[in-house]
This record gives sequence, structure tokens and C-alpha cells, in this order.
Amino acid sequence: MTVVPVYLDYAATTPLDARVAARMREVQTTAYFNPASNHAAGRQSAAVVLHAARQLGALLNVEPATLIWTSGATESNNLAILGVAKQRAHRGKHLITMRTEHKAVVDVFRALEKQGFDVTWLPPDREGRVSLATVESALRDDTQLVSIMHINNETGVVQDIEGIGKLCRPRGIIFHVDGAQSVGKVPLDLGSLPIDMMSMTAHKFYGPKGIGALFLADGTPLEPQMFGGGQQRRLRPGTLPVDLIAGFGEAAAAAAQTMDDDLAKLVALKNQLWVGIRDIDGVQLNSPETGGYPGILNVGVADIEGESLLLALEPLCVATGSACNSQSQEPSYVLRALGRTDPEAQSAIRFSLGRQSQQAEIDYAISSYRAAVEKLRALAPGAAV
Amino acid sequence: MTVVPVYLDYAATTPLDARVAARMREVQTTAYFNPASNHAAGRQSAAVVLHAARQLGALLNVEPATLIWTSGATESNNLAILGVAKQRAHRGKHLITMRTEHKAVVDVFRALEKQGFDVTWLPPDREGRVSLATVESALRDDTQLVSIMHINNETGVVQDIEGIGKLCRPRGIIFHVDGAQSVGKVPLDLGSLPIDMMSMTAHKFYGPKGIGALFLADGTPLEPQMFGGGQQRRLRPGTLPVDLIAGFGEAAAAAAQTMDDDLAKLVALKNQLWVGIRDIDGVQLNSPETGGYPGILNVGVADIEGESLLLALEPLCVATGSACNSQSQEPSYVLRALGRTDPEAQSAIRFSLGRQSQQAEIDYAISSYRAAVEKLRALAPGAAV
Amino acid sequence: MIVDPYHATVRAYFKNPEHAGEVRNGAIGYFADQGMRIRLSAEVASGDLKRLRFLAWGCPHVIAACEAFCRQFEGRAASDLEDFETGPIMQDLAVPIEKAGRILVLEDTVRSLGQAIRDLTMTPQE
Amino acid sequence: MIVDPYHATVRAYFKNPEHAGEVRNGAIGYFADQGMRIRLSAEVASGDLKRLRFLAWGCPHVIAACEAFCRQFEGRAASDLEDFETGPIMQDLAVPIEKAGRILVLEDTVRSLGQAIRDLTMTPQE
Ligand SMILES: Cc1ncc(COP(=O)(O)O)c(C=O)c1O
Ligand SMILES: Cc1ncc(COP(=O)(O)O)c(C=O)c1O
Repeated sequence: MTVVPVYLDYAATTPLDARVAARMREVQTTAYFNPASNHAAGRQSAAVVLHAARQLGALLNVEPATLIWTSGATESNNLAILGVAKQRAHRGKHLITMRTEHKAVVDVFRALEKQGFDVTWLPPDREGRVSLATVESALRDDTQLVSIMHINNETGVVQDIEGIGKLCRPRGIIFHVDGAQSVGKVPLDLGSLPIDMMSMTAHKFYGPKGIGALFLADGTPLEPQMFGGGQQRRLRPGTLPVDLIAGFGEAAAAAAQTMDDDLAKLVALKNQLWVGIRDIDGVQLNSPETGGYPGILNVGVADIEGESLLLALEPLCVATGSACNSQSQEPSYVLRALGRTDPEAQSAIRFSLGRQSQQAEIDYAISSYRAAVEKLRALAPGAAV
Repeated sequence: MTVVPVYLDYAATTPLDARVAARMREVQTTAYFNPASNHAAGRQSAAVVLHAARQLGALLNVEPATLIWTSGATESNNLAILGVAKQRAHRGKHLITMRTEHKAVVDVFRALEKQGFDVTWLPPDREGRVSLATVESALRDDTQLVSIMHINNETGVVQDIEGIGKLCRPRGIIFHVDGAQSVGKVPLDLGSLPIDMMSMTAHKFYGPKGIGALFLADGTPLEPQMFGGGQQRRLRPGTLPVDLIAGFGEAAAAAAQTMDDDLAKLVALKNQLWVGIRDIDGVQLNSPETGGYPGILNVGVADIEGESLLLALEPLCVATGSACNSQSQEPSYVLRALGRTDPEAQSAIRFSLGRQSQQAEIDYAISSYRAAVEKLRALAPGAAV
Repeated sequence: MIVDPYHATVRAYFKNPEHAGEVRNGAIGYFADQGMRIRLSAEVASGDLKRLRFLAWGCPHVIAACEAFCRQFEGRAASDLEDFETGPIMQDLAVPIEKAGRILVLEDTVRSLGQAIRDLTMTPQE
Repeated sequence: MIVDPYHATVRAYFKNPEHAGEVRNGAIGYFADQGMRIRLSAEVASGDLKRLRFLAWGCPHVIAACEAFCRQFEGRAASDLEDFETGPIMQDLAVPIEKAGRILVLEDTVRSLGQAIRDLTMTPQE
């Protein structure tokens, strides 16, 4: 009973790029060895890992040695934030982040708060952006770490990471960026940006699931969060999953090649979608008017119950809130931070588009959305009384 | 320039079983979605995850809900040991482990020692076993956790985990077992064994790399070590890698089916290997005489330099020490704990056999080993003076 | 990870709520709570619920529960409404326990409908 | 992760140590340290190193360094041994810095060989 859904949830995860899948299969049969093994086979796998690090490094314009492999952006965020906070705790316990970060950042800071760290939670404006003035006024003498995401997973709003980095660097404050939604999707030159650490994950841009990385600029102080074995300069032990790493590298190479085309296509499709639904009575744009990442369109609609809306949209696959939170029916904390009311936030749907998205799918999404809203409004007592 | 090596390093990692690879490809194309997504596609992936948990649960005779997915045994060990130690720190800070554990256990306890925990490091006997008397005499009123591995990765010695568990359970001490080298290779009934936690990793038994699990018996106290999102009852967040999990499940199903045949074959091959080299002058068995896991044969040889031996054996792929340590030329701490001298330990070679191993490969290994020892002895001044 | 949060019956009723709508000039029950709003309407003849219709604003379980209620009681005696219990609906629709409160909104609406019917039949108009 | 711990020259010399062995009745240099043992032997005629052979117990870099030394000095004047330096061998074989101490064992053996040759040629036997 396989459902053939229309999938507009690329921000949750993406399918494997064909080149990535092919590369992984090749590695699985010819170089499935342990890269830490000191024999011919192991060295073959080590060379595969190095090649992948070069591919990812080329995408981001950084040295391969600055990349630490992890199991995903969640682990990268944990390693970066806990690792710096604890390493620097003797110097000061003030940390800064934003209210609209992903749970994999929010919950890490919450855990640090319980351990006695002092966290400033910066508010976004109504479009979701944090201003440089807001960041600057939060900086203190004892601030050790600022963590601000690049592209928001719910709304697609893009933060000014260059500007924020420029505030941090001269003060010796470590700047971490959750790049889970931006690496491989938008141009990023980590070689010239004032960023000390960036979290990423392959499955958000057509790479395999279960593999991520942390970019760690030379000299950034970091305490490991896992122990055992000498792999990866003791910063992250465990047998390296050589096929996943190879797939990650190949996804980076593919991204470098198709990024411009991908972005142009997304701009057109997102526009098609928004034009197709914006005239519905009570529709509200939760993504920024301009300058947002074109793969994400988040819209609310007045007086519609979100869970029923999602079910009425089936088999269209879209998200309420972020994928990681969609088990709960809670209205999105991200949208509430943007000033949306609970009912407004609760009706929000995130459409996220990707490399395989088609005009016809957008047409389908538009008519599904219109029909679902109409159906639920017809069902509602308020409308019929 | 692809080397075609003779691979006898299955304890480091294994190739993908064909059924596993097929299952993963299927999932990658039909159910690559995020299992946390609340839509038809996500539910399809969630069902795949549940099916895999049932397959692994069936292998181990436990409920699917007792299995937490991780990135591998290293992470499982870290989660289990740090998670219990910290959760129980208010009750007591005494922990017990063994000197011959894998680095992914040793280094976790070392980190805990630095944080003020009191760790007892149990010694093995000359064959590598820890006696129940030794364990029992180490137990104290404030002991919170005992962690003893099942099958040793360097020598194949098997610990009496049932006996140790029986000492811990009535005392309310949590018992963790590193099962990285045993799950999927030898029969294990976690439903009846007195074990609270067991670490495992798929790539040691023909499953994918980058996916592991922690068996957590109902009611075992555990503090999460990563934060973010509500996945896996908040014990381990992050997007679940559904294809890796499906592959893990399939590897478990395949293991359940072929385990008896695999073991019988390994017994015969290991015997062939040992018979073929045991008459070499100065050869010393580092694996136990009897009762060891038949996939691992560890042998030393008098007055041979280990690094040169390994290179002389090429293109035979075998290990010195454990795969994770093979970058360092240090003599194995495991073998030293067994009473071997530094030079004895330094000459040790671990042959580890697996499902694809052939009699002809063992023949090749025997003649390689004999030739390498002969060559190095001819080169040595001691022999020629 | 949710294998399926909705019982097949919930899906069927939500997809095709045959009793959605309103009986013109019928007896009306209405209740709102916890952000949910339900309106039931009934055509009553000779003490029987000839036609039952609902309107609802709420999650799929609430909508399905309304449909289930209408299917169950349409055609029966209006006095049977007094026997209405949420337990069987909770079970038939596998409503998760944390949503029990929402189903109680239906109970209150049913009570309101029963009262409306009694009010109607009390009046000497008939 | 080791892409290759051995330079191709190390691999070649280790695999095929053409100068392994011993010159019968030759001058002998010997040194042992850090668990390494090296024995060099030379056939000296008219002040030249006619034949140079080595025996060694050690890691591949030590064995390759011995072979490299023999290749370099065989045929040259025995007095050239005084010019022996470990630097070029360290570089040619890409010996990792942590193994530098082992290569110094070779230096000591070469010095020991030079001394043995001088001892031999000093004697009036010739
Ligand atoms: C912004 C952001 N950060 C972190 C993550 C976590 O990534 P992963 O699930 O690969 O660990 C995600 C995706 O879920 C994300 O969108
Ligand atoms: C006994 C033992 N424990 C733990 C591990 C770590 O497993 P992984 O590398 O999959 O994290 C290994 C293998 O390297 C092992 O042999």
C-alpha cells in the first residue's frame, strides 16, 4: 500500500540525488572498509573520506581539515554549543541565541541554562529577522558564544550572519551558525565569512541521512562531547561511515554545480504558489515578503484549525511548524515569536520546495489548499450560523 | 588503482549484506521521508522504522520500544555510560569497568574520572576473562554502574555477562554491556538476560555504517546527552536515518537466519588458520584457548616488529590491536592487560573472519604470515649474527 | 514518529462527513470550549431524530466524532440522546487520551441539543 | 585516518631490500636503541665501500632507511661515511617526525661502521 504523495516537504528531508546514490553504491562495494585501519583497504577508504572532505570544502571554500563529521546537524549543534560553552565556562557564562532557532539549538541552550549558564534569547522582528542593533546591545564582557541560524527552517527568513560575525570577531566571541537549511542550497563562502563554526547536514540537500558536519575554523576552542578512539583529532570518535561521507561529498559537488539553476527554479515555483493562494480570504504570509529563501513558503489562514487543514490536504505532504515538532499539535514557537497569535500560528502550513518540484505539483498544491480551506470553512459553525 | 585485498578484518567493519543493500535502496527511493513528519509520506517512513525495530527486537527478544537509534556503538556507549553516571550521581559516584574495554568505553570512564567519578578498573586473567569473584569484590554500596563488554574486539574473549548481571540486579546496580562485537554474531536473549543496557552497531554484522542502537530496559534511568526535538522520547534527537535503520533491521533479520551457519563456518576457518601457523617458532596465542568468539584469532610472534609485520603481510588486510587504535604504533593496552610484554603485544596480529571468508583466503593468510615472519627474521641482526 | 495518528474510521468520516450541514428549522445544540465549536441540528418527528446534522470547528477527531454521533443517533428516539456517552466513540475512533476533553465538548453539545428538543416539544405549538 | 603512512620509496625498499644481508668477513657496525637494532657490514677495498649490506630489526622506515643508506654509499669512499646525515634520508623517505629518533639509530650504526673500518685499515695486517 504505497502512497504516491505530492511531496512539498523538502525542508524536512530530501531524496538522494542520483549521482549521490551511485557514488554511495560504488563506495559500499569497493571501499566499505574502516578508514582508521592501517592496511591497503583501510587506506582506500581513507582516501574516499579525504576526497569527500575536499568536495565539501570546495563548496564552502574551506580546508578539508576544518570539517568534522557528525551524524547530522543536531549533533553538530550540540557539539558546537556544548563544546564551546564548557570549554570557555571558566572565562564567562553568558551565551546569546535567538528565540526562533531550531529545537536542536533551543534545547541545547535550555540544557545549559539548567547547568547555570546565562542565556540571552534575542527576539526577531515581525518578519523573523534579528537586527544587528539587537545583537550588539546584547553583547557583554562575559559573552563567550553567539549562535544564530542562517536560514530558518519554518519561514525561510535569512539572518545577516556576516554582520553578526563582524560584531563577534573583534570581541573574541565565538560565533556559531546553524547552517542546516543553507549549506548546499545557497552560496556560502566560509573562507571569508567571520564565522567560527557552522553546523550542516547532508539530507537537507539531496545527500544521505545520518551524516552531518561541523565546520570548525582553525583555533576555535572546543571540548569533545563524545569519547573513545582517536578519530577526528579526538573531537568526534566512532568508525567513519565512509559511504555516507562519500555521498555527502558528492551532494556538495552536485550542489555546487546546480545551485544557481535550483535557486532560479525555486523562485519561480514559490511565486507561482503564492500567487495561487494569496487571494484566499484571511491568508497570511509568515515567510518574509522579500529576501527569504525561495524554497520555503509559510502561510497561515484565519479561523482554520491546523490539524484538520493538514489532514484535508492529504495526500499533499507539507508541514505544520518544523518537521521535528510536527508530532505535537502545539502552535509553532517560531511563529509566536514573530507575533502571530496562537490560532494564527496553529493554522500555519510550511510548503517547502526542492530540486524535483514541478509546476504541476504546485498547481495541485494550490487547488488542494483552496479546496481544504473551503471544505473546513463550510464545516465550521461560525460560517454557517 | 583499486587494490584487491584479501580482507580478514571483519571485526573492524563488514561489507553490506546483499539483502541489506537491496532494502536500503528500496527505502531510499520509496520511503526517504522524515519519520517525524505528520503526513502520509512521513508515516510511511515511520512504518519502515517500526518494522526495523521489530526485526532487531526479534533478534534480541526485546520490545521495539526498548531500542534507541544512535549513530553507532561509540555513541551508544557514551549515551549509556554518561547518561546513567550523571543521572545517578546524586546517589553515588562509584563505577566499575574493565581494563580491556574498547576505547569507546575506556575514554568515557576516563572523562568521568576527570569529573570526579570513582572508577574501578577490573583486571582480566591471562586469557582475558574477568572472574565473577573479581566483579563481586569490587561492588560497593555506592556503585551505580557496571560496564563490561560482551566479546572483546581484539581477542574474541567472551565475558560472562549473565553472571555479572546476576550480581548487579539484586543490588540495584545498572549493568551496561558493549555488544558491538556480539550483536548479530552470537545468540543473545536480552529478554531473559539480566542486562539493563546494551550498545550495538550495524556495520559489524553486515549492516550499514553510521547507525547503532542502545537497548534500554524499561525503567532504566538515563539522562540524554544530546538535546533538540522530541524524537525518541527525548533521549536521542535528530532526523532518523530511515534507510540506515531499515538496513540495520534487515541485517538483524539476516543474522537471525544465518547465524548458526556463520558460526559453524567461522569455527572451521579459524581452526584452519591456527593449525596453519601454530607451529611457527615463537608463535603465541592471544585469543583464549577455548570458548572465544570464532571470528577472531589474535596471535603474537616472538621478536618480530609489529609494524613491519603488518606491511610485510600486505595486501592481506588484518589489524594490529583494534581498528580504532591502529593508527598508533603503541602496543595494545588490551594485550598488556593480559600480561603480554610490550614486544609481545607489539607483534600481535588480529585476524578476523566473516561471512564472505573463504578457505582459499585462509590458505593465503597462512602462507603470507609464514613468509612475512621468515623474511623479517632473515632481516634481523639477532638471527644473522 | 507517528505510524498513523488517525484510525481508519476517523479518516473515512473526516474525508466524507455525510452528516455535515444543518437541518433547516431544526432543533439546535451548540457548545464551544477549548477552542472547539460544535453545532448540532435535528429534525424531530414523532419524538424521533429524523435527520441529524453537524457543523464543527476542531481537529479531525472532533469532526469524526460528530459524524459518528450523527450516524449513531439518526433515526433513533430523541429521548435516547440521554444515553449518549463519549466512551464508545473514544474507543471506536481511537481518540488519544489527551484529546478526551475535546470529545466532552461533543457531549455538552448533545446535551444542549437534547434540551433544545425538549424545549421545542414542550411548546404547545405542536 | 591514514591515507598512506609510507612513501612509495619506503614501500619499494621494504619490499625489495636489495642490500639486506651481510658481507662475509667485512667491517661491522652495530647499534641498538629504542628497541631498534641495526647491523651494517662493508667490504672495503682501496678505501672504497665495495659492498654494503644491512640487517635490521625495526619498523618499515628503519628498514628502508638502511636500504637507502646502502644504495647511497655503496661504491663510494669509506671516508665519505663521515658526511652521513639523517636529514636527506628523513626527507627522501618522508619519515614522520616522531620517528626521527629511530633514524638516529642508523646514524649511530654508520658511525660505528666508520670506526670499524678505521680500526681495520689502521692495523698493519694490510
Ligand atoms: C535549522 C535546522 N537545524 C537543525 C536541524 C537538525 O538536523 P538533523 O535532523 O539532520 O540533525 C534541522 C532539521 O531538522 C534544521 O532545519
Ligand atoms: C567492542 C567495540 N565497541 C565499540 C565499537 C565502536 O563502534 P562504532 O565505531 O560503530 O561506533 C567497536 C568498533 O569499533 C567495538 O569493537
